[in-house]
Amino acid sequence: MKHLCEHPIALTELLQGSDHQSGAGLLFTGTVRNHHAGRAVRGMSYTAHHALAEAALETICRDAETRFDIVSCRIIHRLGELQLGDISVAILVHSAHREAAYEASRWAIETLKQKVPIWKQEHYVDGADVYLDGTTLDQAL
Amino acid sequence: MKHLCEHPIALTELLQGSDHQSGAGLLFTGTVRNHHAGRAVRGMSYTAHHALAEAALETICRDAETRFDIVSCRIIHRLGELQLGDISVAILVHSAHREAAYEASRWAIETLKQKVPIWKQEHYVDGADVYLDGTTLDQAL
Amino acid sequence: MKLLLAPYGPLIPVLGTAPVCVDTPARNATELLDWLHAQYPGLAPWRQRIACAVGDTLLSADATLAEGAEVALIPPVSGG
Amino acid sequence: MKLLLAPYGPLIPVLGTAPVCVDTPARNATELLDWLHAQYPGLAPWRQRIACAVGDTLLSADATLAEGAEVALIPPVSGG
Repeated sequence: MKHLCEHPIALTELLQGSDHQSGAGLLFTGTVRNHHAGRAVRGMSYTAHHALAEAALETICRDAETRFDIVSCRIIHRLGELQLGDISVAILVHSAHREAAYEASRWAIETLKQKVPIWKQEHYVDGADVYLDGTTLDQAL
Repeated sequence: MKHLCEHPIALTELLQGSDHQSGAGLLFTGTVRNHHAGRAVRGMSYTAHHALAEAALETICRDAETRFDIVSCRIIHRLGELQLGDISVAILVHSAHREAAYEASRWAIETLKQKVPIWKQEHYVDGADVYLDGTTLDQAL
Repeated sequence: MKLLLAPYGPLIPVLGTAPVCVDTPARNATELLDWLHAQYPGLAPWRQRIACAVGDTLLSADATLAEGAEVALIPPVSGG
Repeated sequence: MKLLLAPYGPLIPVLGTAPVCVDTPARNATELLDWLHAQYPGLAPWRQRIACAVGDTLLSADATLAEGAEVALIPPVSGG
């Protein structure tokens, strides 16, 4: 798996490898929060359609590199059981100029949320487990 | 020194400390590029008016936390001699929602470039050393 | 026709975990979903919100289904 | 009045490194800069682009200067 991982996301590894072409780096991380819509959260599960999610994430990275004036886009999404403060997704963009990095990073996370077959189930402190309502794929019937 | 440092910026340290309130993290890094305006760069020196730069960077962090719906803003700027690929500046923003993190991060780097008494001198492969033309402070006479 | 369904995310509590074996008169993806909605009233919140996939290909509305195919049922996504 | 000037960034190659001791009739920040521009033609690119500071305070145009003050000369900034 290139974009999906079952273990904690290693930011240090992701950030390694200096890139002499690029002048700007932008790392977005999504983290499990301790509250959602007023309810206290104790953890989160992420599941995926592995083949489709890998392909969709790869497409987002390559599209980002085409649409924006960036050098590279990498995305890692974690699956499995996450604790509070754990990182669920990391998006790293490198570019020569910072404007493009901000635009590409923002586009990548928005697109990920709309296109990638991954599901989040929140576990509340009160014991309830709730799948959050998501975004319907364009291909839905 | 809180915001200025003379040694390589330790991103791992900066990123440590999970924050259970925040759902989004955004780390911007500026890196010494191998080219500028068509000339091959071999390195860069950064100097500062230490007292004014520390105060200006602290003001930017606190202003970012007031202007945007974020949990925290941290900025570290490196001084001294930098090699290609070295990180010159790191800005880390945490927020509950990602929109505010992107806005605050972008505002912080733009404001830093306009307000903080730090100077960049580029060292070119051809041997020349050039101070880049910068942004005049509002208080200039 | 016999199919093996693989529900994902919030569809698992409604349909069960994969493989869910069904015997259906449906011949394509649209008919399969219509048939499923009739069989499982619990799917009502996902009317016109489920995509179908075989392997790593999302199916178009009129994509025909083969006997014994494994069909993934993809509800609205919520990654990030 | 004697002042100790501390040039920063691109002003160093023009004025030298701190402390640059000067004896000037200037009484405030504006007059100091006018006087410096007259003394150092190499400062021409920075006409109306230099801020003055004493300690960690940026000076206003009419801020009076004290004998022996250390005045930082802050050209356009280029951090990041």
